[in-house]
Amino acid sequence: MRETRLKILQYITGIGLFFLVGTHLIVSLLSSGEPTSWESVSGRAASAGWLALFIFLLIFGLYHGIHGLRTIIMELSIPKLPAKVLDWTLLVIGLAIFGYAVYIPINAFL
Amino acid sequence: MQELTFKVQRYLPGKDKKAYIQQFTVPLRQGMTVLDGLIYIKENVDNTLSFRSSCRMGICGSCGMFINNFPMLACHTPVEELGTDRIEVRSLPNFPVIRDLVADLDLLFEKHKSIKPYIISPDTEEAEEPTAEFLQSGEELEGYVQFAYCVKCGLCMAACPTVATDALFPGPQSLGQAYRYCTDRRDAGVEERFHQADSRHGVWLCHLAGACSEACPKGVDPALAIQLLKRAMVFDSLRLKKKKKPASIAQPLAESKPKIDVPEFTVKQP
Amino acid sequence: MKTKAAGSENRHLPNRLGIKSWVWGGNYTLERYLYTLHRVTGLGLLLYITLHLAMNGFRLGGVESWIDIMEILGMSGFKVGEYLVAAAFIIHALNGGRLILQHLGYTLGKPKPPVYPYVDSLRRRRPIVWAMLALIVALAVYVLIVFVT
Amino acid sequence: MVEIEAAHDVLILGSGLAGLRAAVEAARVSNDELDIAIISRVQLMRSHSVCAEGGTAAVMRPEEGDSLELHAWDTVRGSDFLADQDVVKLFVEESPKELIQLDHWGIPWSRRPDGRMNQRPFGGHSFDRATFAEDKTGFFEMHTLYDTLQKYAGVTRYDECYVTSILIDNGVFQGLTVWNLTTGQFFLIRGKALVIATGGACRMFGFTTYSLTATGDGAAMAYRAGIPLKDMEFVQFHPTGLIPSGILITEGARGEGGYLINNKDERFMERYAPSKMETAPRDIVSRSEMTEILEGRGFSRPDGLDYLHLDLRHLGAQKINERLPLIREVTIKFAFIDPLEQPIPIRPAAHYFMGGIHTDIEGATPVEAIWAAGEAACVSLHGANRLGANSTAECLVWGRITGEKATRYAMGQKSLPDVPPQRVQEEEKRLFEQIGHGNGSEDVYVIRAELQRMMDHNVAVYRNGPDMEEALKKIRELKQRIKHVKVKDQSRIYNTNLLAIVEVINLLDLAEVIVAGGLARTESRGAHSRRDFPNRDDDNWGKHTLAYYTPEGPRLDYIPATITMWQPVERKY
Ligand SMILES: Cc1cc2nc3c(=O)[nH]c(=O)nc-3n(C[C@H](O)[C@H](O)[C@H](O)COP(=O)(O)OP(=O)(O)OC[C@H]3O[C@@H](n4cnc5c(N)ncnc54)[C@H](O)[C@@H]3O)c2cc1C
Ligand code: HEM
Ligand code: SF4
Ligand code: F3S
Ligand code: FES
Repeated sequence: MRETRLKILQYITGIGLFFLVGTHLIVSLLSSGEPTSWESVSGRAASAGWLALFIFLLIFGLYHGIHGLRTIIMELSIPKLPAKVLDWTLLVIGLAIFGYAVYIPINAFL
Repeated sequence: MQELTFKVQRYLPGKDKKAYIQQFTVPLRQGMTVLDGLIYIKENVDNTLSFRSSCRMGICGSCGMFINNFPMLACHTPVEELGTDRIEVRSLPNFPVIRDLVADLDLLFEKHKSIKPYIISPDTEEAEEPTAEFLQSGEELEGYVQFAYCVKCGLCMAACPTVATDALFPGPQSLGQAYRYCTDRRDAGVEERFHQADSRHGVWLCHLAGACSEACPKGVDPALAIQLLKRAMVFDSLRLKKKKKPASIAQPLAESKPKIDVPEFTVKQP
Repeated sequence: MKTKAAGSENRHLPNRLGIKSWVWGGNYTLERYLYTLHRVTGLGLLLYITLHLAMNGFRLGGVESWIDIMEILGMSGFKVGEYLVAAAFIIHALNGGRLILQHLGYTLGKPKPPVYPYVDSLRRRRPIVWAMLALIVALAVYVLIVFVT
Repeated sequence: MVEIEAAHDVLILGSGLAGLRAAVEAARVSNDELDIAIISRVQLMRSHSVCAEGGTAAVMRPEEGDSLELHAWDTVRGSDFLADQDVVKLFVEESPKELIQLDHWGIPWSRRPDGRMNQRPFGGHSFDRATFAEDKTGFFEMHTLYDTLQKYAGVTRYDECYVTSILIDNGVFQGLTVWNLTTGQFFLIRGKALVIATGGACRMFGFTTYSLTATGDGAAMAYRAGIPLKDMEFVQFHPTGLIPSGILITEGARGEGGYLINNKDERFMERYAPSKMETAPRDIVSRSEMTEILEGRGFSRPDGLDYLHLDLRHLGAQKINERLPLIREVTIKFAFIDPLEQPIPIRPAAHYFMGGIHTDIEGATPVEAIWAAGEAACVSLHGANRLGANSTAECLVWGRITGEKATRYAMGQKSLPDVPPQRVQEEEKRLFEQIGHGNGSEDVYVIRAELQRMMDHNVAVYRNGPDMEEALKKIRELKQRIKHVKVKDQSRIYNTNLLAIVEVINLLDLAEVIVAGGLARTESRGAHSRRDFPNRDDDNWGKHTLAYYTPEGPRLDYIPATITMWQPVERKY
């Protein structure tokens, strides 16, 4: 029941995103000072709690969004073989974005 | 409203590159259906118009068409119901056009077959040589009978936006039937059908557009069946599912009433 | 069971509606259009997240480039964009919640033998959708007020 | 045109209840080893049988008073003692098995509170034995069989392939010539054995309960190929055809307790069948209705479709919605009447052919390797009048028997028959050149309308010598005129214009047999009710009519009815 499990994850990540995005916004907007100033941005990046939240958000958002995108593309009558290629491509893209996105705060951390 | 304007899609393979619309005038008769209008055109105005029809009572599923931009059965649609005297009739979307209003539904039949729409019996001996009827409660019957109303007309397939883009999506008709057989306690083929519906182009490509149920002329509500199928599959995948109890065979009744009299044989029996 | 031996492909006119049916495929009511709305907002959010992350990348260039990009993003055009993202999120989140429930068969009621004239379960439970839409509009207006002030 | 030819071991012609049942049985018996084909002029599941509403008769409750003998007696008495009684015996024994079989294949039978299959009263049955699935029994049976057929890999389907002739050589079946409507191809299908299950021909009448596609092609083709037709003069008129379309209001509506009412607000059946009232056999109820109408107690309509009322209001909303949902749907849709609030306008409508292709008790025709089943066939189960709910049961029973027999026969045949190509070319020429290029002045739709009007008038519930003479003359005139018909549509793809002509040719042939048989039969029996010969005449007419094709018209012959249980007695209800 592979597709079913993937879809369950889509649901779970959807619900998760609801809370994560909420927390993300609250944390960002309510932190002291101008939320997008360099100080607050790099300050947040240095906190482990924020980083954890960020990584979760990233995983959930990317999985949810990319699985959604996969569904939509699949619906253009994609036959089995190209569909496999599509799966792998999206997986690689997802991982790449994830790697890049995590690298930023960690880089700043270092 | 004395006369109706029929705008009818025409297409003759080999001759026409594209379908076009032809206009006809049809006298209004009280109580007439769209099918009556088409028959009038065929018999009195243009003998070459082609469309399917058989039962003319909304039960055979032949006459699915796109009438004023909605999939409907032509025989099941009194023109009064449309509330206008301009009636545009086109072939069902999402199915290739064979000619004029005749759509090629092979796709529907293939997909229906692919989900194993038959009782897969748990007990082969009883299946081969049935001994007695099964017992079935009213509640069990209600659980699936609505979905067994399906006349396989394909209107839901014409309505569904996923079918509109995905040639490989089984579509509301067959997924609804998959659920219909899965909930029947006489059946033991749940696993096989779940497996079938779990593919990339399977049940999860239904996003509850609901157009299938809206279009269905027989009250089947395939959207409901599909969502219930999803639920069953999610529960199954999370191992939360209740085991389906197989149906039980009826035991002979106790003699409760005397036999009704039959006249004696008047021919000598060998 | 095999389909008829005599092949008939190719000569027929294909009639698949395709993506344009997301916008209009016939005279249907609500849910079919929410289907489109949900995907468009979902794709929009995905695009936003990607851009958001790309923008974050400017931090690698140090304080100057970050301030530069923030200045550009502070312009009113981007403000409108940001509001659209927020609205899309509200729509997608609330509708998504409804979809999760209904995809799993909840709130749809039980199957029952149809009585003419037929009403399907979605239509029977349409008030849920209206309530959801009202909530979406209320939230969107509220956020708009927050954005403006 | 692409030349294609196909060959299969067993050919099933027709996909109604009989055809589908035969196909499933053939697939089952052959264990997917034989190559089976099912050919239908409509998409398989669209066959007319989906319209069957009320129920299927079988003895399911011997513990509650029913018995095989009682079902047999009801059937024999209903047939006005023309049924072959050995056939009746086989029928009552087999039909319960078929219903249980369908239950195992997943049909949604309506149930009693104890979970068993429910049964309702039906005309002419002395026990409530019409087993039903709401009021869409035929529909559910068809789709159950169609669905079941999907599991067999050895079956090839030919949807929308119109068979134009049955090829027989030296008394042995050879093949069918087929016009594939969706591709336009014309080709030959050879086969070792054939089951004809092409249904009835009620479309020769104007006011009928039948589907537009019920044009009796199989019987007409068999007749022209030399197989005799039996008892064709017996045409059943159903008491409750909806005004004005003729759509059926099931006998179940009366079985559930509906009243027939005339314009004096009387339940007039009191006068004609006091013990059975509305659930008397169909021939009797239809005659009673016509008498009421003719004596001025009907409601009149400007178009001549005078009618009576079927009143269901007292049954209440719950019973109607639960037991008769389709009836409610069709009356609202097609007559703008809600039976919960108003009585339904009805009158007798042409409904069923008791006659058909002559077969023996096993469904075998006189030609080797051809069987026939269902309404197209006449095994002599229904005699002069069929009981409601016996027909779907017949389709199932003889569908199974013929499916099995044909398959076993095919298993014993080593090679397929050879068919000389010119026979196919000749048929193709007849269809597309002789008929298809017709350029005269006649209009097929006018001819059909004339035939229907005349049949409605002259060969209806009550018949009369002079009327039938006139009918015969008219039919022969129409047979000439159809040779000069103009064909506008010249395509081979889905040409329903040409199709209509072929259908009318078939209908005319059958109409001729009906009228000729009816004229010869100088008595009143069952559905054949003559004003000029009002009594049954067992001494001279306790026999079946056989009609053989000759170019000049049918040659009639007779065989005795088989009486193995009850000698004919007076028929009273
Ligand atoms: C409205 C209505 C209600 C009825 N209700 C009941 C009921 O409640 N109980 C009951 O017992 N009986 C009932 N009957 C009678 C019963 O339904 C029919 O007698 C029975 O369905 C006939 O089935 P069949 O399989 O013989 O033929 P059909 O179902 O008529 O099938 C004929 C098949 O032959 C095919 N065919 C015909 N000609 C050709 C050709 N030239 N080439 C290829 N294929 C061809 C057709 O496509 C079709 O598939 C009812 C009948 C009507 C009209
Ligand atoms: C707030 C919480 C969210 C919830 C509750 C949610 C819920 C859902 C659900 C249930 C689906 C499946 C819809 C279906 O199959 O019909 C879905 C699809 C989708 N979501 Fe979300 N989602 C949320 C946030 C997001 C975010 C932040 C993104 C952006 C990355 C996103 C992108 C998508 C996409 C692209 C789809 C596919 C759309 C489709 O298949 O039509 N979602 N969402
Ligand atoms: S579900 Fe409804 S619309 Fe779809 S094929 Fe069946 S009857 Fe037609
Ligand atoms: S319209 Fe299509 S998307 Fe689902 S609810 Fe019906 S199948
Ligand atoms: S003709 Fe049968 S459904 Fe319309």
